[in-house]
Amino acid sequence: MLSTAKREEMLRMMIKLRAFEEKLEELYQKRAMYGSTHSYRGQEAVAVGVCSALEPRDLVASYHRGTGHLIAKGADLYRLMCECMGRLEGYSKGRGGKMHMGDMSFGFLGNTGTVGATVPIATGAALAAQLRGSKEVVVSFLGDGAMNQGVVHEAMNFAGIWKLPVIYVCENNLYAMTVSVEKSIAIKHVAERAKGYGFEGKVIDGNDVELVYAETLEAAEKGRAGGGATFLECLTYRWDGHFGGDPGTGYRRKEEIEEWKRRCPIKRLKEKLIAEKNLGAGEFDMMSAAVYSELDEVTKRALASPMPAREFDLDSIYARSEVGHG
Amino acid sequence: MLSTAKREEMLRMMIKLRAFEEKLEELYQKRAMYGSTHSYRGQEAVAVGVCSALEPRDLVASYHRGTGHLIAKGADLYRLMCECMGRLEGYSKGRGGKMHMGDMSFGFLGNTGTVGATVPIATGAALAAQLRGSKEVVVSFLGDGAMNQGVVHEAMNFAGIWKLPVIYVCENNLYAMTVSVEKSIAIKHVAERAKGYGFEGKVIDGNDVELVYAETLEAAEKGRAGGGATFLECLTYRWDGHFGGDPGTGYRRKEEIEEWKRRCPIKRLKEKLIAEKNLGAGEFDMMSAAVYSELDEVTKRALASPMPAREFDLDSIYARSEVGHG
Amino acid sequence: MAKAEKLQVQGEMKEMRLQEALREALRYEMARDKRVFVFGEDVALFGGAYGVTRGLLQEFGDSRVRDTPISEAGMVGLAVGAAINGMRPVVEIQFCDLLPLCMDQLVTHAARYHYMTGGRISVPIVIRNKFGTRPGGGPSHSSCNHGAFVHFPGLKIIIPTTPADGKGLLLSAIRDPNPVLCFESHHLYGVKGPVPEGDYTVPIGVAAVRREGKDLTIVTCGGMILKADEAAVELKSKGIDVEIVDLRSLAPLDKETILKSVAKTKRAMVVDEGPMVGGVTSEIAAVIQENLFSDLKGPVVRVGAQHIPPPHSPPLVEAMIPDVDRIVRAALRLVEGKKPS
Amino acid sequence: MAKAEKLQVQGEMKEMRLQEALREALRYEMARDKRVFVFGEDVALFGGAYGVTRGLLQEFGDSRVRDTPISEAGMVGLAVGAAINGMRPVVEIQFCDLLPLCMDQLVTHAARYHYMTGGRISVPIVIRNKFGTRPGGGPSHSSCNHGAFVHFPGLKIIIPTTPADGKGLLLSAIRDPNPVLCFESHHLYGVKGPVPEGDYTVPIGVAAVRREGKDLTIVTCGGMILKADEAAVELKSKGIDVEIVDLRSLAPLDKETILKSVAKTKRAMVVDEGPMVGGVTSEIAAVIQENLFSDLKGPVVRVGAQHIPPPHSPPLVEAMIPDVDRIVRAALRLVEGKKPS
Ligand SMILES: Cc1ncc(C[n+]2csc(CCOP(=O)(O)OP(=O)(O)O)c2C)c(N)n1
Ligand SMILES: Cc1ncc(C[n+]2csc(CCOP(=O)(O)OP(=O)(O)O)c2C)c(N)n1
Ligand SMILES: [Mg+2]
Ligand SMILES: [Mg+2]
Repeated sequence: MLSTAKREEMLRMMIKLRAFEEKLEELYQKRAMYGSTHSYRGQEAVAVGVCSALEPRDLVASYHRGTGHLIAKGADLYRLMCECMGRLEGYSKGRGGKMHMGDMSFGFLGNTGTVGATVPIATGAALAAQLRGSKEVVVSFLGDGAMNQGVVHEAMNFAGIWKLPVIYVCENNLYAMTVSVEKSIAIKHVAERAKGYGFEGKVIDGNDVELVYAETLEAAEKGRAGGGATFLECLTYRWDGHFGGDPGTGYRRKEEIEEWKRRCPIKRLKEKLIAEKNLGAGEFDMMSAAVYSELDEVTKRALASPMPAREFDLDSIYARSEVGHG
Repeated sequence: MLSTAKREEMLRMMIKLRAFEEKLEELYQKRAMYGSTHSYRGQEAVAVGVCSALEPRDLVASYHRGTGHLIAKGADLYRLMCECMGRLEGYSKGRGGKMHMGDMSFGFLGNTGTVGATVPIATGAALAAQLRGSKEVVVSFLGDGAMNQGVVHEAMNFAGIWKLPVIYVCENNLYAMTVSVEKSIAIKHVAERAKGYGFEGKVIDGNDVELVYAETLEAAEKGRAGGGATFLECLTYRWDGHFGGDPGTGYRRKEEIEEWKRRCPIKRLKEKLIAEKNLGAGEFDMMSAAVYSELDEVTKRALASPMPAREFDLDSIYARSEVGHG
Repeated sequence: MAKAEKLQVQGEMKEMRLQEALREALRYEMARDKRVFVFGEDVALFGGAYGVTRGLLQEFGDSRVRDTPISEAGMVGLAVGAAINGMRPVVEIQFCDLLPLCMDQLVTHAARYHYMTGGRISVPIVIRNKFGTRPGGGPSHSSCNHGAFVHFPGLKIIIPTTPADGKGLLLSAIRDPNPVLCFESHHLYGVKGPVPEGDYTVPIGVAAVRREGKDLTIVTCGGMILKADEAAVELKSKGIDVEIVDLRSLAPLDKETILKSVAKTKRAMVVDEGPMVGGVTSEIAAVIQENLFSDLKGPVVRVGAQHIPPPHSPPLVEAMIPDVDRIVRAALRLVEGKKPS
Repeated sequence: MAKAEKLQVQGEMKEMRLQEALREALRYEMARDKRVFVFGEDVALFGGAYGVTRGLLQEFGDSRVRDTPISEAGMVGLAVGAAINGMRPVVEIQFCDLLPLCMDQLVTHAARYHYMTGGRISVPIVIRNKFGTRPGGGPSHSSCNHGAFVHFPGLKIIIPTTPADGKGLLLSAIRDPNPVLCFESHHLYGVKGPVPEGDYTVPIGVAAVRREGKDLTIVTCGGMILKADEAAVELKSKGIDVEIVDLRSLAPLDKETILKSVAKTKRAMVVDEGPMVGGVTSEIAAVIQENLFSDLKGPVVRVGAQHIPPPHSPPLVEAMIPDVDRIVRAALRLVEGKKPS
């Protein structure tokens, strides 16, 4: 079983993810961030369970609902917040916004607003690891909606034939924007498709952070040992609308939302730790308060930070070449 | 069981397919046709078994190795031959060549040189049938290589969720150009993938024309009755190289080729009919001779037919609009 | 707009937004022609990411108004097949940044089918999508790639600006026997204008002169019409009389209207929200100088987006896409006869 | 070529075809840099559809030389990921008609990664492909779509013509920290020329003056260099002295060399095998007239492919793509100062 310390760390991380979304929503309402939010509330156990099981050298690729993966993998909250606000000190200098970031210093291969597009990229990063014989594994986060993108299919086939060290973590939150998974996939569990690529697909409770952790660890060990890819379908739910401004109720029943809120991954771990007497209710509140105040602090700094200049830089599209010509 | 007449018709059709490829190869050597050949020799039972089971209103979509599907679905040999030779009286007026044709008058949705690209097109034609409530079914021929194209995955998912009357006939001839199916797919049978889209996938002997016929008939009836899509993986083999000029031996063992030639679909049906005393050896030879001489005839006419003029016609890119503006 | 094009209709008019006018076209044609159906991500239950298809599900049912999985290439491919088999599909692609996903089906298949089958088959599909660069959109959600499609023979391309054109062009597009790409500007969805009721079409391939003037022609399309118009007002106050040509269609391109205007004003500027390099501004500049070289009093000036991906942060977006000031300054330089610096 | 560019090297030279020169670059760099690897359909066992990768499997083994399934988008996506994680992938796409299949990965991801991550990540990949229109190729196998990619910021685009450039540009491309699209002409694969041995690079973004002349500049790229050169010889006999600029790179575009040449000759023609509309010829015409308007003695003339898909039948192909005669006639019209009809 996982140590109490590790589990507390995961609990704290889940709170951080949630607090970040709440802060972002607040800023969105105040028009202090640009673009849309894509709240990760409700799905925290996936990002945190997965990333807690990874080593620092391991890599992740993410998607539009990427704030959770970023933070869980180790993104700096200030830089992340700056990016959401289009500030110069953001990860992408304000160019990308929260859907377009990448930083290998903490193993973040990138995210993008094009559903499914990072799945082959994650797979290619795993190919690099295999070619080099370095032992990192790569996690490719994707939504249920991404399962019907062609390039995702192509990428998973590559992972199968070349036995690449990649873990596809499909966060099945039952909807792609407003379209339910039943409307867009004719089988009960998309994990079934992994078989067609020659690797294992598992369906797990994505709100159980300890389970997600354990499954990721196993898949990562398998990948590192040359056993190839794994597909984990994590059943979960987003509490909020698809994007800021969407109440999320036009296409989902209230009862369904309430039901899933009862399965809150944070509450679940918290109650378990309390029941085990490994955590006091007061301790939880303190932990939570600390996270929220850290975020207030970060937000304040980000709000005071500079915007980029109103100028374009043609050179910014190319990395500088170091090739000399003799 | 199928009537003798029907089986003789299928036999004659298989001979026709083969004779066409042989004639084309001859013309290719003489540089009287343009572009490459993609010989269908060895796979005749698939096109013929499938198309014999279809009704005239049913549709098929094809791919680069499309001559067999065209003829089996009812293409006029002269127009087809003209097109291969880039003649004005070809199906596409010499614009398309043998990989780019389409004619709804005999239910041919089209083929293309882009592997996999007609699979969604076939699927969309099935959607039209469903929307209209007309009862045609659509066959989408594809190679094993096409199974790893993204858009094929997307199309099959559509067929699954919308229960479209389409039959995917995958001609698994073990190679995509020079790459063997084992190198590009990590499972034994691609038919397995159909499950992931919510419909049935079967693996059948693609050199048994009667079996192909029977399976197609069943799948077509299911489709017509609203039962949705079927995937048929037909195991077969191309005798020749991938294209004209490729001996086909650089990446395939001689023994493998010989082994498959022994499983010749034409020989198989011929010998069966003879063993049943439903066909005399002399009759077969006559049948064959008639087909070959028809082809000689057609070729002669095509060779004497006009080339298109050396001019371009800008209007040719658009169908004429009948919209009036009030 | 300072001087709206006079609508060539007698019937009733209704004031509405572009978004609603597009919906009107869909409703009108779906009621009239059973072959027309609509599909795309979130178009049914949700009514489309920008509300254009709102209410269609209720009115026409879930067979003709379908939500789809996230499969852009598949969607376009299915549309091609359905069209070949007799239907008139209208597909919504949520934003133009997703068009590269269905590029093969668009440019090699939908666009070439008619030609490559010797005219035996045609592909009457409409692919609607939103375009436009704005703060917060960022590199995968706010491109303007309409210019790229001009290079591929066989597509028709429309870009409505006024609500009336929205209805009239979209109606023409659905009835057209060819594949039509409809670019709908983020900046114009909410702009209101009078729209004729009933059967109202605007021909594809015909530009509109939105403002008449004698000193300089500004050729533009989409959301930039707003900036061009503002610039024209400002230039007027400086004594420069601008004529504005709204392309409305990029393919076929209405060279006649463009050349007629420039032959009169003898000075031309092309303003576009997409990247200048290899885009609409280059094509039109090339055509104008090729045809009117000796009439021109100065080079055809291009004012387009800088050659960077669409950024997220407001000041970066502002620096990237043309604004009134850039247009005005370029016009002044041109009219004063100086070479643009 | 009438007057081959002088190679700026001291070392040994070897006569070889473009095809072999490209292979030389791959071999050289694979031997030097363990990060370089090659994959694509039929590149390993078969040695590539055009033989460019022949022998690499035997020399470097099946880990670094990989046959792939038919998954163009996936291939480019994997290359992007492998590059981000430290490798230097070289991908072969069998022909440029397949580039639309990987368009999203190319133009939205590979091309924008560097910009959109604030420069934190770069994507050193090379995507090689064949292009060229010829009889028998037909609408899905013989396009020239190089012009379309110019519109998308973040890509580099090279088009080698001589074998020496084939080696030198491809070597530069592999070493470049950015995504590079390498268009290899069907018409030039078999053409021989001297190629420097050893570490020989040609900078990306620098055009070459292939022939000097004073009356007219022809700007061109790829296979059309052969036609332009023939035309120049014919024009010479008619007393017209042509300068030929071989672009070599489309992005970045070497405006300096182009403008310098046209500033001298005062007449410009752009010849391209791709469709004129919205393509290379338009971009370069726009740039030239914008910068040299008052120096020009006539319009910048475009000679490109007609706006149809590449056809199958020989006479149709001949009518579609530029030939020596079309170039010569356009040149005569231009020099005689008449407006092109
Ligand atoms: C390729 C593509 N198609 C459509 C969209 C518009 N879109 C953005 S998010 C989304 C739904 C994604 O669903 P899913 O993959 O399940 O992720 P979730 O939002 O549920 O986390 C859609 C359709 C897009 N961004 N990219
Ligand atoms: C999308 C695409 N990629 C690559 C090619 C080049 N190519 C032509 S045929 C072929 C192999 C196709 O294999 P398969 O689908 O099994 O059909 P077969 O040739 O075996 O009948 C390849 C790679 C192509 N035409 N289209
Ligand atoms: Mg989802
Ligand atoms: Mg095959």
